[in-house]
Amino acid sequence: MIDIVLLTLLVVIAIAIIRMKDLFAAVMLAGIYGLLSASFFVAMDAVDVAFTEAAVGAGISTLLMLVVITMTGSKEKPTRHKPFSALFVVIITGGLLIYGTLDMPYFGSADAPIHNHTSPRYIKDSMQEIGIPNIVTSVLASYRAFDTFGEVVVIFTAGIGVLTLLSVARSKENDDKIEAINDSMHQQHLVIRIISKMLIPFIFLFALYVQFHGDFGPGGGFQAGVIFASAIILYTMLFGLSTARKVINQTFVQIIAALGVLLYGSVGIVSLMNGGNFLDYNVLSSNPITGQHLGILLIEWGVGCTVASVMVVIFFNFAGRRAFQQHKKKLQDKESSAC
Amino acid sequence: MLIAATLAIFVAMILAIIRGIVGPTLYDRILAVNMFGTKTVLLISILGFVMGRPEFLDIALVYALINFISVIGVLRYSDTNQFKHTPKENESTKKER
Amino acid sequence: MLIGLFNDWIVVVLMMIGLYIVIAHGNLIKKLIGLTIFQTSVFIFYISMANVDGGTAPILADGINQYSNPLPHVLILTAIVVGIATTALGLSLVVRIKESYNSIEEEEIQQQDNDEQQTSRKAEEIL
Amino acid sequence: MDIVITICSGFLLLVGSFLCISGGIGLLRFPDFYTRMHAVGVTDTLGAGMILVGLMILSTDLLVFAKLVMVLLLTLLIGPTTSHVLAKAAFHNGLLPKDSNNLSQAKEKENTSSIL
Repeated sequence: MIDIVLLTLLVVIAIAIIRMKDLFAAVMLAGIYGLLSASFFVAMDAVDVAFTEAAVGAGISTLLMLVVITMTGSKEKPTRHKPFSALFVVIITGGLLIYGTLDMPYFGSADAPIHNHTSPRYIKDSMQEIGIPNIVTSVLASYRAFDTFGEVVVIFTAGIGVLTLLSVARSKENDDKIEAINDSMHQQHLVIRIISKMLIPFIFLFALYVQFHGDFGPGGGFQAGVIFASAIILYTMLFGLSTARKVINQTFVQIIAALGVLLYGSVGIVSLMNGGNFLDYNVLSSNPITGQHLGILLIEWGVGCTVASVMVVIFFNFAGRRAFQQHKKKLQDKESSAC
Repeated sequence: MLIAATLAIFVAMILAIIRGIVGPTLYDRILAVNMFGTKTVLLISILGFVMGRPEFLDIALVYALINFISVIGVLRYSDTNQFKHTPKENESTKKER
Repeated sequence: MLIGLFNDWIVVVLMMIGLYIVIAHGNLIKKLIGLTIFQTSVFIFYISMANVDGGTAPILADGINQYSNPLPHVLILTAIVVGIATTALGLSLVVRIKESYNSIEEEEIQQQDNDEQQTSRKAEEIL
Repeated sequence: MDIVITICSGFLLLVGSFLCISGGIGLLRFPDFYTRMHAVGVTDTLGAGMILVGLMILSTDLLVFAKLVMVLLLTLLIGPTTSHVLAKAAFHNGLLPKDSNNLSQAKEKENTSSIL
């Protein structure tokens, strides 16, 4: 019942996003959309997924889009041609897909094919084989560890891509001027600054809790990384980019991102050396269960480090590009007024 | 009672969504998003009790934190001129003196 | 019994809304928002497939026999984080496009490209 | 004892739900941003607090109780802060209340006096 209400609200918001011409409003509705879909995941018992979507869909992606909108302008120009062909394509595809759903097993039926192949084994045997109550973590970090390794590498690559596209060469003088622009903001906002100063250590602590409690409840490296990064992002937004860069050196963060992937991969190499398969943790220790615990702990650390530092690098580069553009614009204005 | 509270939160959510879609100014929308976030925190907390496994309240905590961060972010990036009024005021007070 | 397929239909509707935004809107950021909606519809599809009647979250506890399917949860958990990473990459491309074309509308960018081609062709003819 | 717990939590939950709905109606029906903000800012914190305390009474596990206390503390900290920041940002950005004749006149007077 709850899921039907949530899904209907999702459709309403999606339709409203189509109609919105103001991109700010569209991004804000997208934030509500993320919150709603995360509540849907909770209603569907997918607590780990809801955890991730809450931090990512409503937090970081909204922020990134907002930063970009401040650089590109927030008004969408109306398209000149009528979108009938697009509507035609969409309706045909949608009709075919709905025809396809008629063969699907009904929602929640326990004898659907998806529940009969590998998952019963995970549910039944994971406690004996891995020794961790959270099945999602044991599948993510042990049974399908190679898959997760691929995902971590994808995130790392995306971080490198953003770095290549947006990084600004910084000279010392340049830096000071950019700093001046940044620090003019929020100097007067005493209340948020104090409240955030109180909250930021708490967020770090909570991220560590999520990192280590991931074996017993919802959580793990991905979620902890995103939460950790969001604390740093909050600091950056309040105290200016250059202050944040002084506190957290960007080169250091980049090295941490690479080290996380390295840690993950080397756990695999060590298990190869000990005579097992790649990322087979049973051979890491004399007792298979202890080996599994050790392996999962290590690779969760790797994932957490990589995700947190890639998110921080992405945000730093977007904000840095924005400050760079503002600086350039100011210089141009000065030149034109001098003329 | 839990069901009644869930329904009430849904109603409040729908009202917030309407304000978020209609909202004439930007600040109305931010307000709607903020209220929606609080309501989501409550919904998650209550859902845990309704479904009989209330130990997953970590998610509600994350929601509360992320909601705060995103509202601050929206205010920080919503308008670039937004915080430049205060220095002007300072200047005028200085002139007065 | 119709309600049994409701989730799938909503997924199709959301997916088509995302596709429509990607096809019909010229603004690049709007296209990325559409892509996000499309992505989320796939997440919803997987997660609602994983649900079992009377099941609870796949975290083992005493006295519970029926759990939801954990495998789709794993796939989607990683997909969400990868999704934000790729969205960030797309957004950084948008920033660079804005810098070099001074516009993020698809039509204007194409217009500028065509103009440039024509001028270069004319220059070649003159040579 | 059970009956007392049920009645107490039920009462708190009901009051909290009432506050939530009234805040929503206020958000929808009030004429301008500042009044809407008043409606939401007041009812959001109080309603959330009521519902969370109601859930606390229901909880049997100590860990659940502790987490609920943390959520409550966070909402108590964050709700008023965001309201304050929002109102300040809107006012600085030149958004005036709907019935703002008196206020804008007052502002003008202030400006002229400061120029003088």
